[in-house]
Amino acid sequence: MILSQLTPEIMYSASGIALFGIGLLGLIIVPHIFRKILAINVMGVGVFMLLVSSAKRANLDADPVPHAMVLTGIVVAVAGTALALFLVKKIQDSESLEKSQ
Amino acid sequence: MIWQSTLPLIIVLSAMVSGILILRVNEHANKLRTSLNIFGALLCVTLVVIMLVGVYQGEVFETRFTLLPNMDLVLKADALSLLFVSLSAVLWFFTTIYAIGYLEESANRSRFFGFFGFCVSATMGVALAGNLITFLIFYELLTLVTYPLVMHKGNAASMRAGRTYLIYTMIGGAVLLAGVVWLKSIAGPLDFDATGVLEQMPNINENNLRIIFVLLIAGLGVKAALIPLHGWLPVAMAAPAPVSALLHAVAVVKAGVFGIVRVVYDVYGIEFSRELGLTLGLAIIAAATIIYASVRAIAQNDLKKRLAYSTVSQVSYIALGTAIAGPIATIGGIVHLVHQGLMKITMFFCAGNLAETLGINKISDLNGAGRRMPVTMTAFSFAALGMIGLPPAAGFVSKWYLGVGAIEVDAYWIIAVLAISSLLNAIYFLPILYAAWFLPAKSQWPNGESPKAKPKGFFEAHWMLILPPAVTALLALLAGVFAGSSLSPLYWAKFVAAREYGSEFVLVAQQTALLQPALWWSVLLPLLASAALAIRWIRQRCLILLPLAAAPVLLTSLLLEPSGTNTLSELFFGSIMSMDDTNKIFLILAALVWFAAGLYSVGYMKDKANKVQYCLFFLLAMCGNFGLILAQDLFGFITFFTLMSLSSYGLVIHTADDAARKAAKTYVQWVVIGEVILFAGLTGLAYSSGAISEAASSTTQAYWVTLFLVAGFGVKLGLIPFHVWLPRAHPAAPVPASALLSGVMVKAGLIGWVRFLPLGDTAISSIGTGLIYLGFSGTFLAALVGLLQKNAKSVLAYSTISQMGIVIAGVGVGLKYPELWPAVLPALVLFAFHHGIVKATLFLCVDFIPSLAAKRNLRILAVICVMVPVFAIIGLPFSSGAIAKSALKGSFNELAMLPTLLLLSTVGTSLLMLRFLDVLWNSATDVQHAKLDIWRCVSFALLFVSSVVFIYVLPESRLFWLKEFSFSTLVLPLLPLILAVLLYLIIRKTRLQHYEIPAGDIVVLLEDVSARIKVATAKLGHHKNASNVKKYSLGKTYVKIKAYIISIESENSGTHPGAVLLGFIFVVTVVAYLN
Amino acid sequence: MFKKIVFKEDASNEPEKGRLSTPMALLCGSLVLALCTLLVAALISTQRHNEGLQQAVSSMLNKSGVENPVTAVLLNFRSYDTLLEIAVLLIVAIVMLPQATVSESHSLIRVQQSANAGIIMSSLLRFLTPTLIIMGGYMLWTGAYSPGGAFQAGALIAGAGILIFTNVQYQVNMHSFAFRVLLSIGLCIFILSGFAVALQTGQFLEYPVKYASSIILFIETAATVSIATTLLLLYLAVAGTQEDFNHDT
Amino acid sequence: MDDITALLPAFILLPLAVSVCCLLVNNIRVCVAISIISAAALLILSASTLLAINTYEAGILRYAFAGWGQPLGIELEVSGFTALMTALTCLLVFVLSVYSSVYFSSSDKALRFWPLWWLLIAGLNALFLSSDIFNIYVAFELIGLAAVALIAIENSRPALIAALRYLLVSLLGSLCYLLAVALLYREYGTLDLAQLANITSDSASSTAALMLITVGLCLKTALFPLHFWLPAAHGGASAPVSAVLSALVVKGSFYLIARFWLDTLAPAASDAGLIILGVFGAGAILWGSVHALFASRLKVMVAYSTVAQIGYLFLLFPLMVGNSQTNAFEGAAMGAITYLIVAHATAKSAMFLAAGNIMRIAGHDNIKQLKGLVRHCPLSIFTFGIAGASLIGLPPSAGFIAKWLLLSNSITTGQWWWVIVILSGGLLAAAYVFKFLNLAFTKDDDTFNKANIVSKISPIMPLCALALALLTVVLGFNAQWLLDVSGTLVYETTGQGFTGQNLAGVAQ
Repeated sequence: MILSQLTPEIMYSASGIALFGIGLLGLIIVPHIFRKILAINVMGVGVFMLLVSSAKRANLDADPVPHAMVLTGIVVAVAGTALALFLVKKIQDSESLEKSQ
Repeated sequence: MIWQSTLPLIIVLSAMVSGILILRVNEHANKLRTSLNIFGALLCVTLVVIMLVGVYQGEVFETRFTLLPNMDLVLKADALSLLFVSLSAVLWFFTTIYAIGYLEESANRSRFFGFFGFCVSATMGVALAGNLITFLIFYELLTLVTYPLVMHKGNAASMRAGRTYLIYTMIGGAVLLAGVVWLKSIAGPLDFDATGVLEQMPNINENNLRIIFVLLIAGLGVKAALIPLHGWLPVAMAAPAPVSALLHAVAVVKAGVFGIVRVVYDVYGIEFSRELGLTLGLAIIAAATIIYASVRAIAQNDLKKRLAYSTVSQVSYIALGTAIAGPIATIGGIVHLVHQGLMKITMFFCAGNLAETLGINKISDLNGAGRRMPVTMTAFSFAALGMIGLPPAAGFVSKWYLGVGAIEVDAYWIIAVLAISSLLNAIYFLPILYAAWFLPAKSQWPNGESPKAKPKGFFEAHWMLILPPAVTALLALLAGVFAGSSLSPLYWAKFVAAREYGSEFVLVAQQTALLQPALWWSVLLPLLASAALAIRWIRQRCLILLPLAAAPVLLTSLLLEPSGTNTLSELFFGSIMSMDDTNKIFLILAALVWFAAGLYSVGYMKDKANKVQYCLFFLLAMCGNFGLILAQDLFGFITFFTLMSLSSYGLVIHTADDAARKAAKTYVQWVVIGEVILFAGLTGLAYSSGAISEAASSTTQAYWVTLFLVAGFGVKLGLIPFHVWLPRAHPAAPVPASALLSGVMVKAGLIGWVRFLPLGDTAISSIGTGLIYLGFSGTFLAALVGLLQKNAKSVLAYSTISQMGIVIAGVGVGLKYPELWPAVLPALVLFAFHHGIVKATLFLCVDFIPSLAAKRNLRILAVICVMVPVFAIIGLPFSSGAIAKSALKGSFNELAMLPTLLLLSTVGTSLLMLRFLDVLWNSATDVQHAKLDIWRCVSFALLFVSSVVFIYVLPESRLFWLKEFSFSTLVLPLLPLILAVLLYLIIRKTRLQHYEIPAGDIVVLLEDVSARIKVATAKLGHHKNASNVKKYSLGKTYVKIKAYIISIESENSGTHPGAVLLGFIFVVTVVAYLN
Repeated sequence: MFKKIVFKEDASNEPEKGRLSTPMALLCGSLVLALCTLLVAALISTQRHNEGLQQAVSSMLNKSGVENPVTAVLLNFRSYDTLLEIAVLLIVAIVMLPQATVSESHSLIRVQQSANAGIIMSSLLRFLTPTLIIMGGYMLWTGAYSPGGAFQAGALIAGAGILIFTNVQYQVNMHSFAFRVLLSIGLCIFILSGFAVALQTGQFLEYPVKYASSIILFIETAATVSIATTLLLLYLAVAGTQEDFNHDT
Repeated sequence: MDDITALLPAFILLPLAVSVCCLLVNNIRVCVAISIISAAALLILSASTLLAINTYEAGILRYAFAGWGQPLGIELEVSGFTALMTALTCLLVFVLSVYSSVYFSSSDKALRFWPLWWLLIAGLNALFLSSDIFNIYVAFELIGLAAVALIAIENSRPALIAALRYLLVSLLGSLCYLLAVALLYREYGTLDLAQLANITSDSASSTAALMLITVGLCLKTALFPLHFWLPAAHGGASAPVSAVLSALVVKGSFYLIARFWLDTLAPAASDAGLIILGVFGAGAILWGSVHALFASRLKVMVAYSTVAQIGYLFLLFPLMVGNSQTNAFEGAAMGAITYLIVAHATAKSAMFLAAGNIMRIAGHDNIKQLKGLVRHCPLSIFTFGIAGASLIGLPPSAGFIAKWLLLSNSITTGQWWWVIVILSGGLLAAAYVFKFLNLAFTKDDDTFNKANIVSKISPIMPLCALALALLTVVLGFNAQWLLDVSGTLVYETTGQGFTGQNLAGVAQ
């Protein structure tokens, strides 16, 4: 009965959620900053996957709105990632600057 | 009208705006700031006056705007708020002036005055708040704006003070907030209404209301400093003096207690509160606070701290008045709001002056400050006496109404509380006054200034520091003296109470006044004369004032027909003076003796020190004496009575040697005890006579009231065992003063009895019997003790006790057999008259006879001069004594034992007189005496002649003239004398005459006991560092009190509180018994 | 969770630093697992009663000016989202702009003749750059009909830019006014066009159907430029090869 | 009246345009001039919107971007509440812009500040006005990144780390939210808030979405125990940034939590959940206040105070249990919270500005080293005091009214235990506010004297702070008006529906 509900859509969605979970776990337990940033991206990918998978409905064309959302989301995620990386770089710079002094 | 809806707001804003402006003034722009300050304060006062006038004309002032749905900000002028607003405005004005002077040259003045303005603004808001929410808003605002003032100095102590203050007030505020919100959610907008708003509400759970009440009172109790929430107040003393003054007198403390008043009356409604059983709890807390704080105050050596605890105690009077839940007590509580403000602000001003000018912070440094800063200390003294509750100062008015109010609702225990608290007040204030006025200054003031140095300016300090306390002290006095006036706080308080209970209580008895200005003048003259002492020119000739002030009264008393009354409704509670047959005789006696003593003083005091001080007290006592004879109303009587008693303190202590100090201490202790007992008695009397201010010896007098009256006046009259002060005090005074004390002042007790006991109406057999026993025991015991005295004046003092014993017994008869009273009264009056003149003459003899005898050719004259009054006292035929005694005997005739006892007492009297002559003779031959002068001679002659002749002038005596000359009338009276001579000769042969009982008999015993206690305590080792102990525990406080008392005693080798304690215990037991 | 963040890259030297203890990690793991399970369960149990917006989009597609429904959503139906998205990018760009120096030259690109580029790099550059730019242009244009659009185009062109400017021969002058114009032109044009069409149609960003396709293309072009510039800036700022950048920070 | 509706996009577009202009001109004075003029314009616009909003029948204005309307397009929606929030934003922006014009005038940071500042404002307005859940996500990112960027311009290492941490939290929160958006869209096929509100059910998916939204947004709002990032971030930023972060940014996410719980996803919300939120709120009040009390730096103290104040906001939820109003943003509790938001926003920004002034003068904000400060910057201390009074809830201030309403609600709904929390929170607030004031007033053994003054400040700075502080006082007198315009006002009937008996019942 459960199997009967495991439509491809659900499978994709569940995978998205799994990715989200993995990212979340990584964000929590991994101390290294780059991995944290990566983990956030993994979470993002998970969400995007859920969105995309939900775009497809039975006997209809794909819904373009989730796709558009994903595209917007990606740009925003890029911006966030870039900002995070930039901050890390500045922090490291200031650290090395302190050490050199 | 736009005014009516904005004026309250404008009043609140006026203070705030001036605060804001001042905050922005440059620190160095002194003139600008000062003018802004004064302008702001004046503006505020003006606006308040406008509002007052408006309210008188029946206009309603209310500012209202909506804050939230169902929640308005209301500022409204009702009777209660006007009272508080006026107080705040006026006191702000004076405090501003004071603060300008006080903070000269100090830092951050702009900030200080800015917040000062805010503080007043918040207080105005509290006062004008028209509902509980508005009240809460301004109440919390007040916390906030006083905080920078409390820690203005910025040192560690003020930081601590600020913190403590905040902790208390913030928590209190939170609790209050909870209560208000809860109540609001139950009962809606909570607009103040004269009869409460909750009673009409349906469906309200009473238990919830009780809980809310507790929350509200707990919140308000923090600022009102009810125990156990009072902890911040003493600590907050770290603030500058003007701030303390404002905190204590007007702003913070008052806001709290004002809130309690509002909650109880205007929110819950007094009837409803009582139904809920809330008032009793409040009353108990208030009473506990009153007592506890007073006890703590005793232990403080820091002047401001002592005042702080006094505030804690005094403010609870207001809460108590509220909680007693009767109309009269309400008046008392509300009026105390104003009175306490006036008095306490004065005291803080004065404390500030002392600290600022001389660096005095400790009470132990206060010695002699009175001479250096007379205006300040006078103001302080007035305020302190008022606080103790001595009439006619404002504090008495409050206590009076509280006491009567308590009786009204049968809460007798409150009388005990009031009495105990008054005693404690006396214990902690009187030593301050004593030290300041009567102790010599130490080698230098705490700030290093020498006591010899003159003040720099014209005044003892900056005029801005002197003026405010002087004015506020004066206001406090006037508030009491003119309590009946329509401008007085009392009038307003009645107005408020009428609002709460209905109008029947406001009515001031309007008597038709038949003017007898001479009566007023007789009282006013001595008073004016004492005021004239302020003029230097008169000061140099002060002694002559004494007879001059008494002479017109003598004329009046002789010439005026005993008729007519004088009513002055503004004075006191509507004062009445009148002269009738009885008090005419007393007035003649008093006027005569005062006149003679005044004359005598001119000669006697000529070369002595402190003439001005002597004159001042002499004149004040004279005023009191005349006043009490003439006054027909309770308040007037007790006022003059107190005035006389206290001024006599100055006479007793006048020589300021050890004996005099010791005597004066005993004297003042007993005066205070007497006053306290009287207070209790008179309040009861006032209540039972149905009118608060009128004197009427009511037929329905309660038993305990009679008992208290008997005891209270008995103190003055030397009723044993209350007589102990008498043999100490009378001899200690200068001779003319002794004559007065023994001659006329003791009679005040008799006058009191005659006026206030239900004599002739009801038989109170037990008390009557008791009095007869006590009277005659006094007569004989005093004779015995007197026999063992070595000082002529002491012998005379004991003789006075002995003679007064007869009077006491006479009154006892009157009490026991009302039907005899019409006969007894004239006899007693005659006896008193005779004794007054003759005893005064005898006291003058003590000084006069030795001087006279110094000249050989006048020795015979001297012997005659002394023998005639002696015979008169013994009652030999033709003398005034014979007439008086026969009158008494006649009136006692129907009673088996009494005439016999009377006869026996003659033996005692004779023995005493023999002893007197003996002692006098020795001293006359021993000592060199001053030369005679014309004044003394005239004075003595006057009295001498009067003592022989005057009694024949009185129409009352005509009945008892010796009409038939027979053996029984001429020789029999000599028998006791002969018996006495024989006895005396025997005594002289025995060793008995080497014994001596120190004057004051029982008191000496008590002193001994307490000395032992002292030793025991000392052994315990507690008292050594007692003054350093700062922990607050009751046990330690007791030790501190003990140690403090001991320290005072060791300094002055003075009297002992044992007597006070005894009185204390006595009052407590009596009250407990009555309940 | 973020109390201990390791910033150093050589974290392997101190493996324990900042790492959660094993039990805690296990706890977190099980919690996350539980969360995921719940979410999946919720997904399964939920009935989808709706058809989404697919119908709405396709019915309005002819009025949108483009044929690709995704582009229609991005630049017409939900163009406001995209506007904000470009604003988000601008934030990052502003953060990464180097601080202004005193000598601000006006030229956008500096060419350093003396620098010798590697042979592979320079030849790669010659081939790849034009290709990338053309592909970018195509992406931009084709977005109207099939998958593609401003972001994809911008990414490609940014790649070209990276190729150019990692080579030391060319340096982009980030202080120049032109560079800031490039960064912000997307947002500028977006707002201005939105405002301009509002004058015509009354609603902000409501294109007249007739001109919709060209306006979208116009906006997309501007957006492409900004996205490309921003991505380039991101790369340069984070990778930090540009000399002056390092000096400034 | 339609002209107002037509002008609604200006709330977002004008800030964006100003931001671009500031970026392009690259000149501080021009930036300042443009900014202040635009801020004034926004203020006027928001005020007129606020005043106009109640003249509309439904009390709601909607504006469809690109003319499509929901569900296809994105709409702006203005209700009384959001109009008030926008007006509050614009007001604070105006004052803070004036302040910043002086604060940053001497620094290169200014060139970076102004464009970011306006982007942040655009994000805030977009958030408050948006009616589309995905658009809200983008607005969140706009706010989050701009806020991080603004913190990062401080350029010190602690500020950078705080910014990074804030960024991670913000991204995490956003992703949780986005996941919830995905779930909601998947289930209901629409993104419009108003439309969603009509069709949501209590399905498992909706509950999961609500849970995710709550966690994600509580992270952003910094509800205890998810507040760990806030003190460093708010304490490390420059004064105007701290002010806007504490005053507005956290309120944005709170607004959405409230919106989802009480309106959009109300069918999925359970009473237990509402109460749990309240419990966390209570935890925040106590925890935040205690930490503020022990903070050693002034700005950190103020930041912790924000944590506590956020806790008060969450008391809304238990008080709304059993709320019978049809509109979620009506009711006495909502009125209280509205007031609290406004009160806290003005007071807290005043406080941060005052702290900024102090930092400028002293060069640091180590509380222990500031003894005796009051002589050197009395106005700032005064401001701090007034703002502190509002935070404590002393009258007459907006804080008092807010607290009054909260207490009153707690009692009328029979939840008296919140009374204890609220009052102890107020007392703790008093403790930390006066702890600082006490030190500032200390005269003996002062650790701060003339020699310690680092720089003088322009008089405009303390005046701005004072203006905000006075605003809290003024707002304390206009409560009814504010509640009227925010549309949360419901006239309660006194004494009915609640009697002592049912309170006693609750107590048992």
